[in-house]
Amino acid sequence: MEDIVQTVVAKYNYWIYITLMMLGLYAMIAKNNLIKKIVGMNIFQTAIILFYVSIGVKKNATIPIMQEVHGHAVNVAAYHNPLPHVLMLTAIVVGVATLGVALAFAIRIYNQYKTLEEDEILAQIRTREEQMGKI
Amino acid sequence: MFWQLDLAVLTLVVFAGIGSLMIKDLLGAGILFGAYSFLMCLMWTVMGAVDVAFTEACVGAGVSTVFFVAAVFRTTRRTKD
Amino acid sequence: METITSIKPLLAVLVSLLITPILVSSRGPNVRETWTFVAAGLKFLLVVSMVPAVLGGAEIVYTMAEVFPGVAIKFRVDALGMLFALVASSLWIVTSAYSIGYMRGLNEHSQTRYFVFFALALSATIGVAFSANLLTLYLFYEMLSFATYPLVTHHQDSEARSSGRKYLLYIVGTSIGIVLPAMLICYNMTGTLEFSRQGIFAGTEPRSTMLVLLLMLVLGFAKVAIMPLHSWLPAAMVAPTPVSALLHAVAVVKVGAFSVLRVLTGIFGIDLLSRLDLGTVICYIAAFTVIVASLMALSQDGLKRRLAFSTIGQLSYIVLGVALLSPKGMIGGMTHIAMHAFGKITLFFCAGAIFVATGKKNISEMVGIGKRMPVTMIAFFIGSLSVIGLPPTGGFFSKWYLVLGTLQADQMPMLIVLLGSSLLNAAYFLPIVYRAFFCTAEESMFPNTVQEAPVWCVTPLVITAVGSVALFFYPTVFLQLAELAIGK
Amino acid sequence: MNAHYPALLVTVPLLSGFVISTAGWLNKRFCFPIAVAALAVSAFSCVGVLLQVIEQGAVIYKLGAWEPPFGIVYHVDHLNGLVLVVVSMVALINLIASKRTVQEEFPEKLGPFYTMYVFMCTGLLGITVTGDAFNLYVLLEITALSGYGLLSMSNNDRSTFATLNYLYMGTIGACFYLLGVGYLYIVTGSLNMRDIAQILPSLYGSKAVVAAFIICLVGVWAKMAFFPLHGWLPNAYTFASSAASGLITPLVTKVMIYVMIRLILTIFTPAFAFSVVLVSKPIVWLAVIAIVMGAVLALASRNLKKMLTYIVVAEVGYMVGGAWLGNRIGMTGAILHIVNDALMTLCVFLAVGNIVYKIKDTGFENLQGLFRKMPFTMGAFVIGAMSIIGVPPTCGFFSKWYLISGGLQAGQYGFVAALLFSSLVSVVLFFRVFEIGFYEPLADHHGHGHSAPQPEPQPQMHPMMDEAPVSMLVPLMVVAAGLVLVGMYTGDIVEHIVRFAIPNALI
Amino acid sequence: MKIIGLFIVVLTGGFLIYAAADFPAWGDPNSPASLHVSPYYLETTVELTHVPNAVTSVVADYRGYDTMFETTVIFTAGVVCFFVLRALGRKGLREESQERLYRHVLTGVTVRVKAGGKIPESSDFQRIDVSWTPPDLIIKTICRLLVPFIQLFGLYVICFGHYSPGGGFQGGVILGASIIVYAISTDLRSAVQRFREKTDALLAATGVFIYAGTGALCLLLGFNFLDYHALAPILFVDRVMARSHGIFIVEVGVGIAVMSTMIWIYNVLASRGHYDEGL
Repeated sequence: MEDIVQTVVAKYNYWIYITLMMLGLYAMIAKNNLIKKIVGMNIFQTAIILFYVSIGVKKNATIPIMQEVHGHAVNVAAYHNPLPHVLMLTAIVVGVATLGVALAFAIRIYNQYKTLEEDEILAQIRTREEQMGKI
Repeated sequence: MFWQLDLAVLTLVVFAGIGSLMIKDLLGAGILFGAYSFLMCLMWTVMGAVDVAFTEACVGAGVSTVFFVAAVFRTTRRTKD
Repeated sequence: METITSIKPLLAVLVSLLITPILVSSRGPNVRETWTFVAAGLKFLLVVSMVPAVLGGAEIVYTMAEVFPGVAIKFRVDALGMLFALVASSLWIVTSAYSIGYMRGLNEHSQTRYFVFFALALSATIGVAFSANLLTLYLFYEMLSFATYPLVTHHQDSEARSSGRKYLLYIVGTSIGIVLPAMLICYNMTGTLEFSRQGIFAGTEPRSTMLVLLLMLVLGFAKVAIMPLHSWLPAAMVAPTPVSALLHAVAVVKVGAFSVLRVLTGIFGIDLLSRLDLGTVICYIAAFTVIVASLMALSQDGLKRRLAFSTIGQLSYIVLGVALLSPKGMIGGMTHIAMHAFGKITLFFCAGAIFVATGKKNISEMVGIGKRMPVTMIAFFIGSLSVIGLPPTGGFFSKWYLVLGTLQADQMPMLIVLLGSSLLNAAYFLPIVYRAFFCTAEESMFPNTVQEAPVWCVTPLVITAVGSVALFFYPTVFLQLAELAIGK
Repeated sequence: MNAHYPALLVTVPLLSGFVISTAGWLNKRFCFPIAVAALAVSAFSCVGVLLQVIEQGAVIYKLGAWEPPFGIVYHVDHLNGLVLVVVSMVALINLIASKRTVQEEFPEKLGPFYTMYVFMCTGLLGITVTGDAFNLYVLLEITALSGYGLLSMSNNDRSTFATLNYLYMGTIGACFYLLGVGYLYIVTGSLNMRDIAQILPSLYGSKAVVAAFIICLVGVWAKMAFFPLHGWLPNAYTFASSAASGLITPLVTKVMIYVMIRLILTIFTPAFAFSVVLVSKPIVWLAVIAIVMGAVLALASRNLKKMLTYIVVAEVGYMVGGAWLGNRIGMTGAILHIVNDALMTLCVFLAVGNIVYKIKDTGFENLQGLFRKMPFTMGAFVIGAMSIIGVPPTCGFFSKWYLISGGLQAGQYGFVAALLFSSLVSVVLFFRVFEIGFYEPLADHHGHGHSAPQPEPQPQMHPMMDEAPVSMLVPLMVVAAGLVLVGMYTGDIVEHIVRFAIPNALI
Repeated sequence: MKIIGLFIVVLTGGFLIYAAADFPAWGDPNSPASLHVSPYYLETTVELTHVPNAVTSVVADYRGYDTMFETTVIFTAGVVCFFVLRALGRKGLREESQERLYRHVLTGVTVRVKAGGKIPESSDFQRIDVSWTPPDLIIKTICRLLVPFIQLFGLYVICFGHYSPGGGFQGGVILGASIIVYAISTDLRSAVQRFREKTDALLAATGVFIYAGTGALCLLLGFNFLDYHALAPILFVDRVMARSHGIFIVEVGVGIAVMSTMIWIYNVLASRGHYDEGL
């Protein structure tokens, strides 16, 4: 029992990141509203960022900004691992970029179909196709 | 950092995320997503990823939310789920 | 055996390929047809220029590019290929002349397309004749299939389209579905596809494998129209007659037969086949085809359809002859490529000429036509003699050698098949001629005035008829080539 | 300068992108020439670097002069050298061919269009050339974003919605890849491909490594539209403008295949991929399903462009299957097919572009009498079709040959059967098109195709021709000729390039 | 759909959890991730680049190449939004169909002009948004006051990235946010008057160009791409400071690019691509 709690606690972030990621994935698959899907998409991305950041953590270490003056050897264990942070800066930027583009698409689609619900859009497309066929 | 606080924030994050997906109003979803991002960045500060947290504060909680609001304002708040 | 490296084979293939742009862009029919003749003549000259070397026992080789380790796109002119190339290229000239008469006589549409694809088909045929390995052969075989498709469906009506589909289904379906995997298996077993007299197999493979491969390769080349894969050929008769004449009496079907010959002699090799006793299997399939086709031909009323079925039978002669695996039989089979070509093309020309002059397609409507078109019908008579295999026509020689072959291989059943089918040939050809000439005036369906088809139509069929007679007196070239091909 | 080829071939298009977008605001006339120049330089350096590789083996370029694994390195070997050349060439040719259509479709937005175009090429080339797992992700996103932009705008109003679905799928794919890289990082602590490859063997037992492999694969599959994840591709590519589909259809899937092969061969060694993780057989079966499904769906579609996109799905099946046969020949076939398929897809899509340029619509009912109308375009189209069917001497035949013999050697007869089946189906597919093009009367191409009455066959020599402009024809002809040439030189390509692209461990 | 989604999600989640079992414990300082590559950055950042903030140095130097593309991604996003949404030319105007409102400042009378109708030219009519609310003095003033300080802070974040959290990207976003705040508090038109679309787009391109151009400059000076050592002779500093300065230049570029792109995207989104009426 004890050790199970230990493992759960020891990797709590990992469990949470999986939960969030699945949340986002589910939203992207199952939600019907385009903007909801986009929200899900961002949750999905942030979950992965959380995962990366969790990689970089070291117990009782501080933020990766050097305090020592030059000369002395740097005590690596005292600082968090900067690399995941760097990667995640990029990932966040990519996230917001994708968000902007996706929202632009959503607006354009709304201009065309006057709705954001996927099923309604598909229905409209189908009716148009049939009219095309008739003509 | 106490891991209890850590856990608390993590749990909140999950709730914020679920809320932003459940709420039947796109504007609300956008706002809640902002809250979610903000909690996220809080958590990252806790984990010592200050730069990431900073960025997330600007982007996730800031600009993304504005984008959402703008988009919703330009389309509709209606949603079926 | 010395080998000469020369680009001539490639040129012989390309010459008709390269004029296609000129044909497309040429202004006016005369220019176009002049170019066709130029190409045909050049091709023929190129082929003939290689004859002495080949008769001298040399081989002319040209390698383009090695595409797989051990397999190249490569040309080799040997006796067998030369034999076939001679036939095809010489008959192309005649057919071009005939096409002009036929197409103009009937004022056919989109003649440019017709001539272009005709040229393409010819270069593919020569390519098959000169290819040095199975891959190259396959390459040109496919090219021929696709090049003839527009010709078969030339009339663009629903019938043409359906028969075109049938044509593709049989030809391309078999080549991709059967030949390609068989080729791959061969390659993976032996690492080469080069034709060679002793075959590419080590001879240690189990008989069953060999049998399967053999059947795949023989049936896969559906252009040879061995039963049960024959029914595309009658369907393809919707094509204009020159197409049927050259392609479905000479080029396409003979390409099929030729490919099968290559497979038997070049891939498996006579020794292996006789050791594993695989020849007999092919013999029996071929024999079956011969008999059934001849019987079916009897029941056809459409002249071209009857010719088609006769072609199916005659093709199986070739296969049969080679599958006898006896020297004489093989000579017979190979020479039959040439002899039958001349005879059958004459017959098709006649059918076309009759159609141009009178618009008649069915035999039952040709009673007494001999009085109307004597020249044509005499040519027809000669042609049918040649196909039946009676002197004084070239057909006699090949038949004669075939018979000798059966004796040499003492395959009595085959002998019976040959003789029986010859009788059948006679039975489905001679009545036409008889009723064309000897019928009472009231039976005759035509006015008693001589009115032949246009001269462009008649001359070629006279030429070919004379040719098949001439082959009786001067068969030496083809005989020599055939003897060289079997290595004597 | 030639020491810097690897950097040039990516950064020149990148820099040109900013110049183009500036030019788009100042003077639109300059956008196109700048793009052409940039891509030409890039293509030139691609060829240069490939020659270097052939001469002296792998070329390594340290960006910022930081030693790997600390900095990012470009690592060009035979494999990505070959792909680089193909990508740059295809991009350049399509750019030139699509000048007209772009000017007609986006007269106001030339600047943004060409900017996205060159960024797309930058991304693809970068993905191909980079030796750093994370750098690959960033470039993946550049490719994706510019791709969304290119695909989303066209005369067809369904394009945006289709592209949004693509965006969802693409993001999932990219995120999965990122996650996989994260898994690799957490167990190895490195991001450099070859460094990871050195560390991994001691960890082959770990569940995390296996998971990383699977996750990366799934991500890449989502991007390349491999069978269960292919839903986005047909619509997104069908409704796009010709210029966009001409660039994206040939390249994106192929580059993703390259990434997958890189994963198998370099990051996780073949030993791991084929022996430790026992997924190769199921994946080949997935490929079989992909091929069959692609073929069948293509049969079902009544629109030329849509049909071709389904064929693309099937082709992806070819390459994935070939790569996962687990033997040298199959891998050779897959790599060869990357090149050939890129070329032949480009060929048919350029042809379709010309058709669209003239006939605005590619529904079967509108293709009547095309061979009379535009013989040269259709001639090239026929060559492309032959290559897809797999008829020698076009290049498609030869890669198919390798794939099939790989299947035979691996004993994967289902795969062999699927290949033959799809070849036969494509014969049907294309000859259906040819029939319509050949044998049906010209319909009036304004408005939607009515079944025009059967006119008599007109006997005149030169029927009315309405061919696409030369600027679109010449590139098409070049590509068509290239199909045959590449086919002829297959032997040399395999002998001098592909052979070295595959590690000797893979027999 | 929901069922399928649930199924897939459960499947994937289970797989991930199964895999997570082999992870090193969270926060373990001896996990391979913390031992293999990253120590090098921590150890050398000060002596090689003279930047205490390891993240900044890694972002802009060790892995600067990634960041260059990251900035390009943002720029691409801007271009794509513009390409997709911006209404230009005849097609664009056809799409534009909403009517315009003009308010008489003195009386508060509002005139509604249909698309293509004639516009009142007298100066005391002012254009207002369809969703117009009476101006709120407090918000207006507060934002007016706030904007300069936000911008100042943004500049600080950009310049001080070497020593503290932050850098070009965050600073850029903050700068952009300042303009966005202004646009929200007043209206889009007045914001666009102060910060034209063309300037915006050109700035965005220039910003990224500064970054990539620096790299190209190093290449032209005969060093590897983005090897800031090359800049030493130009900046008259030693090689370490050259790296430090190089990082700074690059960060400035990033800042400019991100700022203008954010504004660009916001404007396009908020005005549905017509650049007349915002939030």
